[in-house]
Amino acid sequence: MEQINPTRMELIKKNAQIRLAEQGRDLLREKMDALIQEFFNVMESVSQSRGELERISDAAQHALLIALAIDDPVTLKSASFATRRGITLDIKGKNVMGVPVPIIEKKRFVKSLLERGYSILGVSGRIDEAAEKYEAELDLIITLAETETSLRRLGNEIQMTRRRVNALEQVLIPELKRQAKYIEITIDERDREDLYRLKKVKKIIERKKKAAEIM
Amino acid sequence: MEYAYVNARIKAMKSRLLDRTLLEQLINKPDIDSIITELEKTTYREELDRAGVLFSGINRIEVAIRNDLVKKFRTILNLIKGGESEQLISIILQRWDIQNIKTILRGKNIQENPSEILECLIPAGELDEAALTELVKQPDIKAVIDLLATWGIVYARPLALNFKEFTDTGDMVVLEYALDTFYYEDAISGVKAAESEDARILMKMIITEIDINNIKTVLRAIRDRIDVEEAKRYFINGSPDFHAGKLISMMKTGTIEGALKQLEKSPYEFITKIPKEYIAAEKISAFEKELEQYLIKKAISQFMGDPLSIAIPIAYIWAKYSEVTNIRVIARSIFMEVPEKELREALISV
Amino acid sequence: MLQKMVKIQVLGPKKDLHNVLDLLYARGTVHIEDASVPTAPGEISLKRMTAEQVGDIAIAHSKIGGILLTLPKSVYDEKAVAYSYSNLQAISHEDLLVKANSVINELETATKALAKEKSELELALINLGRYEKIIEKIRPLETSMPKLEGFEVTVLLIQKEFKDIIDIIRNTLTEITKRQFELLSAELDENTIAAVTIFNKRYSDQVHSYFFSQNVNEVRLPPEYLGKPFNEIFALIEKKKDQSTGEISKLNAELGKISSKWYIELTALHRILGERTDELSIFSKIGQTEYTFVLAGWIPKKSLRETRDALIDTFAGRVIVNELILTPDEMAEAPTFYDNPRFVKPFEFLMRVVSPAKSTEFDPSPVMAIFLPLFFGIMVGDMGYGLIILVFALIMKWKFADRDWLQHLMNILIIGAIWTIFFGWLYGEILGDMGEHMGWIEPQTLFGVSWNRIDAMVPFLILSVAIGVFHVILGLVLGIVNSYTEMSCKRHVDKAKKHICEKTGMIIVIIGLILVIAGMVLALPAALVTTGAILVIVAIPLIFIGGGAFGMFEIMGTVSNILSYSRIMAIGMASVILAAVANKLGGMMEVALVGVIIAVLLHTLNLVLAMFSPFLHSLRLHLVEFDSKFYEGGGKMYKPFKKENGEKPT
Amino acid sequence: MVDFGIPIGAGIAFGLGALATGIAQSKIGAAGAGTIAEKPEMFGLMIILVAIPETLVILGFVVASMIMIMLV
Repeated sequence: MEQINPTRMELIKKNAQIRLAEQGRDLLREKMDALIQEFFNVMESVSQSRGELERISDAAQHALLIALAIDDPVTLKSASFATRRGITLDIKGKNVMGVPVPIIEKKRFVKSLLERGYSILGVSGRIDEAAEKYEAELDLIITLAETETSLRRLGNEIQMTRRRVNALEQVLIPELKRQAKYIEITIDERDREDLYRLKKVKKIIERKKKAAEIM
Repeated sequence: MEYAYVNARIKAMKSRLLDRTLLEQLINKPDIDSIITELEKTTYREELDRAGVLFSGINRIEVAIRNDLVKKFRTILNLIKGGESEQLISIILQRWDIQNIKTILRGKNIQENPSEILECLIPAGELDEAALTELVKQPDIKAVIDLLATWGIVYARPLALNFKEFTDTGDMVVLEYALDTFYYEDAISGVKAAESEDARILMKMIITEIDINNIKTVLRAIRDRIDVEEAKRYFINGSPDFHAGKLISMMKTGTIEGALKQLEKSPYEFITKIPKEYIAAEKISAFEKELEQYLIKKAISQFMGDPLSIAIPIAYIWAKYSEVTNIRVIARSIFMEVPEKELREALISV
Repeated sequence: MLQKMVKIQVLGPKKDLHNVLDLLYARGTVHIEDASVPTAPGEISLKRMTAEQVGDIAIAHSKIGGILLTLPKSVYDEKAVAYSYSNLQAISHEDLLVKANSVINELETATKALAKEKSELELALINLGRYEKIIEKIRPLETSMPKLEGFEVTVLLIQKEFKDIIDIIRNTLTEITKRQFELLSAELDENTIAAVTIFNKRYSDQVHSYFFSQNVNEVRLPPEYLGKPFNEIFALIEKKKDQSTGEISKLNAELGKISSKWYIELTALHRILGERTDELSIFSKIGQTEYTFVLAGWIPKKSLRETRDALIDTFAGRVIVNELILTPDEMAEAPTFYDNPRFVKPFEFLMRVVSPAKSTEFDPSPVMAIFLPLFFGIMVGDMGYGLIILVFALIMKWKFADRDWLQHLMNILIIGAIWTIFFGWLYGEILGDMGEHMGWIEPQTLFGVSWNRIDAMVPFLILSVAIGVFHVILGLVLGIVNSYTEMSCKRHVDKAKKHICEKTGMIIVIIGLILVIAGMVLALPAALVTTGAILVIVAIPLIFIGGGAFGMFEIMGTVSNILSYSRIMAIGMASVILAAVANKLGGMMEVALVGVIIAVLLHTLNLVLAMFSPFLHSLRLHLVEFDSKFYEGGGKMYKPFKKENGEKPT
Repeated sequence: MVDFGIPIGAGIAFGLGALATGIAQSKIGAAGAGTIAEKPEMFGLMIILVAIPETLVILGFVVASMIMIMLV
């Protein structure tokens, strides 16, 4: 504070700074509102998908259990040999209010009966159903991966923006205001001092004048 | 062939299958260990002891019942060694050969570790453990087929015929489908050639099986909206009632209900009575369960058939199969803590 | 007779459970059932008890079982096993487990490794046989091929319907190898053609990749045989086979060595661990709440009081014994407890072998105890044979004092022998007609008939059928009694009523038929014949109501059942005639010694037949003709919770 | 002339009964062997079952003896 130059020039500067900070804060607030709105949008779809995922993974697990129980686990393993292959995903990005979010190329993993790589004559419908449910689960997991990443990124951004707003609001702007006030007070003080001094000088001069008249 | 001796032995073996009350006891067991204790009191003891050396818990049960199944089927094959009845019984057991060869080919296709493949094989057919071990050791699919040809095993034929298409398209389905159709065609021609009362009994079973497979294929194809022309490839020929024409007309209805409607007044009418919600949900496994149940019941009812014919071994094979399946269902369900109601639904009721 | 059973529930504080079980075990009166299953709908099911050590013991038991399975059975010495067993019996649970585990540690890995090696060799052997088959087929082809250095031989298998491909292959090979190849083909079996090609190794890769894409299969051999001429491979395979067989027998010897050292101890351990598991498994039948246990079981009514008093005295009233009041339906679940006087025991044994009675039905063993030896006696009926059989049975009893089943059978034979002697006196037979010839004995005369069996054939037949009539009617009456008791059981009421109807009808039909037949043969007054006919006519609707159309067939069945009793006469006749033949043949011989030998041989044969056949047929008359009128069987045996003594591994 | 009718008739009655018993017992015996191979504890029951068709030969014997005794 000591290094602040309590000059009128400085005060004008500070006031300009305050205005700027307040403007920035308002802007950030707006951005945050927008982000929050987007966040809630995504969130809704995530929670929906999560529920869906839970449901579908339960169903998948049940189908798998039935398949395991009725068609020996080794038959299942054998079927899995036929269907085993890797998955490649194309991931692109997009910008939401300056936040980069991933976009996963939509590829359906749910395969048709004839695409699973085994002859349908030797594999029971139970195994098909288990496979199908897990494929659907995979589909959902990947969609969820996309939306959840967006969600996390948006969340981070919101937090950061809020921190910025807070920093502006709680720290920077009050500080600047305090400084402006200080400058103002100091300038006022100085003004008063000057006035007093002037009055004092005036008094002395007048007294000297009086003395000169008397003498 | 002396059926009196063989069938008496098989009937004695049948009497040692687990009965309803024992299954009921198993269902009431709290955990896998107590199921093992209970099974140890049955004929599964030996295989449980054997499996217990390497496995524990649910795996021990599964390995033991699988090995017991294999052992019992081998016993039957050895009992009826020689003559026509052996050929006929082999036809039934060959389904395990087909499954095993498929597994080996699938495994080789993804370069799976031989020991992993070997674990998935069930040597209940004509190819014994020795043959399967050697097949699994082969480096690639072609070598597997070559070895089958070298040993003069019939499955080399359909595989060799379709190998070129497989190398061109890289689609394993070609080979698997070739094996499946070959199995049924070979079974039908083998049975037809026999022309005996035994053959007639077996033929009925095979036709039922083909029908059931075809009906399943139709329902699955309708459900997955597969084109009629495409689905036609997967029909198995040989059934007098459910020939390709009938199946195509079932497919052309385009809906499960429509297809089911055409089953009315056939022996398979029972699946039209399946709960509506399953039909609406197009839940194939529900239909499949009913159909399989029908097949198994029909097979097991052969115990009532001619006591001096192949009916008894056929019935036993299926009764054993369903017993093993039921034990597995119970063990798995208790292992995964499935509610009793669902467990009971999954059981094959005999 | 069967003992009346009552179902009890024993309740008490958990801390007393072990002592209660010890007490019950010592008493050995309670047949324990699963208490955790609710007996009535709506009742809560109780949690089951679990014993702490049951897992460890069961694991050790099955591990030892696994080891035993891999070992060849060495000299099995029951005495040594029993000795080792009784030694092990003395050790406590914990020590037994320690001992079992140390044995397992010592043997498990070694036996597993040996068994694995052995099974691998065996599998390899089977496959060698498979390879050999094809090589044998191709061998003649190869001999006609030139042998060239730097050239490779490949054998192709071609499906017959593609035999045209051979020409294509020939053309392509010409192109690839620039004519440096040779190709020969020949039929292998009805479906396949074998083609042998030989080509320069330089082109190996190209040729093979060409084959790879065609509808042909190459003959595959294990890598170690590649590139060798077939004759050589053949020899190699033979050698390998011998080698493997040798190794297998070596492994077998090794396993045998382990077996001879350990087999007895392992068997004893396996047995005792099995028993302990069973014993502990009783825990899983006991229900529990937080502080109390509940144990359910059946107990013979006569031992209820004693057991209850013992429990109450020992635990000062802390343990309660409830007698459950059961509906007849529930009573039907009771286990069967035979409790017969001593002389019926052997017959009880027979019934148990066939199918134990249900607890609610009439136990046929006492009836059998009366009639079976009687039939035997009527059939054999010879004082000489009777005496010999008696002596034989006594000797067998004395010699094999430790075999339960033999004791039972011999007891039956003894009773039968006494009847045999009696009827021998009646028939005047000692070793067939020898007694009469020698003037030792005369056939007795009864009801105006001299009971010389050969002469009195018709009276004998009538007697046999009369016995049959009596026996079958007795069976039917018992059937009615059984059905009457069953009527208290709700779910069986209808069935029981029908049975009563059918059986009453059947009795009336039999009486009616007898009246008709007897009336016609003996020219009895017409009134009796008419009564008989009326009886038959009245009874038929009864049978129809009871048994439906099938019941009508039953009439035929019953009549032939009665006629079946004629075997009593027929077998007796056969026996007496054979004896007479023996005497006659013996007498005809010039040399007395030869005659005696022949007579003795034939009598011995007859005696063996006489012991076997009449016994079997009396039994058959009971099981088939008599029991089928009332007996159902299929009960579960009363197995009290106690140490099974003399239990042998099956 | 000796009347062969009666002994021949008796012979047929007995012989056919015995033959039938033989046929039946061969099947039952084979089945019995099969059962005992699996369940040795069934031995006793099997012996009885094998004896069941003996009714035929026994009835044959009865008829034959009746023919011989009553008609001669």
